Amino acid sequence: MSDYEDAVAGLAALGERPGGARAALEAVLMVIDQPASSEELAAGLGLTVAVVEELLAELQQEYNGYTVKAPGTDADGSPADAGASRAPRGFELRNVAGGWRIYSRPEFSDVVGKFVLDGQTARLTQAALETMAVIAYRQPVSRARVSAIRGVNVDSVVRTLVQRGLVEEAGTDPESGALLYRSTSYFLERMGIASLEELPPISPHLPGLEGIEEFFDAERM
Amino acid sequence: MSDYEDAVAGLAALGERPGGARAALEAVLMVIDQPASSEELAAGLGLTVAVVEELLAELQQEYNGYTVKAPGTDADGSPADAGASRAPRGFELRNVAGGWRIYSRPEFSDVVGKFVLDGQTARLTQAALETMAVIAYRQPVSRARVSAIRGVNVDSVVRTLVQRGLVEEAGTDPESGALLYRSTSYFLERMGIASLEELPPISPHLPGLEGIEEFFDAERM
Amino acid sequence: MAEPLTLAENVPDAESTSARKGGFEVRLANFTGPFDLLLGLIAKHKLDVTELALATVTDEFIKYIRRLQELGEGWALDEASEFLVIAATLLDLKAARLLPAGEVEDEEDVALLEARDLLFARLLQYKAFKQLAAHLGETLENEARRFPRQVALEPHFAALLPELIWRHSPEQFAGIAAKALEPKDTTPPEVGVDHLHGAPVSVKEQAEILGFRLQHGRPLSFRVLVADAESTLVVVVRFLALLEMFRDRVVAFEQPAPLSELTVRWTGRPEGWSSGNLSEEYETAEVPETQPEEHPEEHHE
Repeated sequence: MSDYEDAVAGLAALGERPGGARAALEAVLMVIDQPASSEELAAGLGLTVAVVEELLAELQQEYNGYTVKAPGTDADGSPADAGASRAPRGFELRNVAGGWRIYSRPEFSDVVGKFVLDGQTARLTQAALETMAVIAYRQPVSRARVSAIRGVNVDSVVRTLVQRGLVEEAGTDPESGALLYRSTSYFLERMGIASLEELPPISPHLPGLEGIEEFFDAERM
Repeated sequence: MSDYEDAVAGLAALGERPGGARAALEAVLMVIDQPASSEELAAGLGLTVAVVEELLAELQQEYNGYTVKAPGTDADGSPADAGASRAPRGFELRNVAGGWRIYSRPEFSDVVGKFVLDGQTARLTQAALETMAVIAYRQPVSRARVSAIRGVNVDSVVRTLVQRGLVEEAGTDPESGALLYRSTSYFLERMGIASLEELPPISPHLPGLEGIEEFFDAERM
Repeated sequence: MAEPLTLAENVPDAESTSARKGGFEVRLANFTGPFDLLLGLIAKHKLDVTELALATVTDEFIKYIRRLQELGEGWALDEASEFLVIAATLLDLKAARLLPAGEVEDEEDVALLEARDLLFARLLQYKAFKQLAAHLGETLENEARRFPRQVALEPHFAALLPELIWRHSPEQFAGIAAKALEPKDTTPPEVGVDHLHGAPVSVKEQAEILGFRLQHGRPLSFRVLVADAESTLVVVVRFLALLEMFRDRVVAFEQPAPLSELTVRWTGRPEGWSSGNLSEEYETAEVPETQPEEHPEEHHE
């Protein structure tokens, strides 16, 4: 909360406007067409990152149906609804692929889908999903190594994943000279996660295979 | 109000979801790019036009800072905040040229404008230039096809080109339903040519391009 | 590892397995590779991966490959070879279990046990990724129900954008178009471009393929044996593999006159041969010296 007070000087101009800094942040969120990090938002608004993150958390909760009383931003503030639970909005604010962005709420996907045809992407095949999984967990990785794990040639599948923007080239292996691949931020976006660390750990899926990891890394292709 | 009750049957499915019909309408408004008329919204939501217009008016007021208790949509509804005045949101719902869309609130246009400009350059990136070239020579063309030709995802680049007025939508592909794009007259203007026929033919640069057409059509996405 | 090598019981013969053909519903097209098929078979028999009942699963695996050949639905060579490698390994393992052997002392036995462990390890690894793939699929599907707000810039903001700098003449622009439209990767999917970075071809792997063909058939000419080789490198490596197998006394050559047709005949035991005990000299020569040891199954180009 002290961060908040520290930044009041910077807020002054925004604070005088209806809705204050919180509404200013909302106004910016309305025009971005790709995820914006809290740093970018803070720089654009002339606020500290801490303040922006506090406001983002408030908005997120509020859209989900919890009314949060933000000090200094809500002008009238009737005490009755502080923290009260209300119906959620039709949209949500999410931190995805390292940035914040507004999404329609999944409960209304059927309705929204009627209006937004083009955003729909075809489902990935089983082969594409498996290849995507190996690349996501073993990146940067060559096609040969993905092939070795899957037991089949993956060239055309990798090409499809690149075209879809889910995978991109990541230089070449210094030893073999083979092209390496990694997942993109668009992949994170599609997965709805902020970073690769949010992928579930692979270890529970590899029971008692501690040794195998090193074994396969040693013979990296 | 009777319209409201008349439409309850149509509402049933939406009414059971969090936030109800109002949130469903919000979900659509939040993500549509083109303004939608109340008729279009009603058809997509399976509600009557009268109900949709009532909901639109409520949302508009609410975004402007007046809390409106919508009958049947706000599940808990503490009476304290019925009709109470609150801080406006950073966005507003406007009826422009016969269609509804959510815009950022004009009070923050300086902040939003600064934010928008921060990420912009006066020059097109190489990726944008190449995408422009593919669209100019293959129009009308879907993003998926441009992606296939360029071997990378081009969604955000195409959006930039549209924003820059160099490219515009040109209907949908009758087969796949994908949005098609073409170059604009502003593009011709910038190129200093009167019509697309004046674009230099590229066949001399591309010996044996005939095959590629079939290749990409075959694996149309 | 210490699992005793016992005589496998109830090895179904070819007739009885084909009689049960009708019960085998899954089509190969449903599987994304040999590991997927193997996992499918193991699951079907409710077996633990690590306690693979080799006899049953091997037979079904081989039968599956045969069915696929009969269907002849454009089976890509590299895809087929992957299946064959697994099939050969499974056959080796199954064959080993048919032999009466109490103690593991033979080098051959050790190699087989290693091959088995490696197969299980790779299978488990694949299984892990398959599970993760299922998770990715679910998440992607759930996430696709959310639509991001990505609307066009409001006109008054678009007007703020700096005037675009455009210095390209129509000719320069045509050049960019030509370059962008140039086919980047003309290689058809089934060929692969791995040879561009000098992918290794394994003598052992090729010997495995040759062994598989010769063991179960009549004498074949060298021309026939390399008819499906996708590159000169593979032809050369198959020739080297034959020399190795000759040294191993499992094949014999017949060539009536210099430069005439070379016929290769299987002279080894009908079962139980493995490329695993071939000389190491070619293997070590083709991989960087920093890698001390490579197992045959791990060469996949």
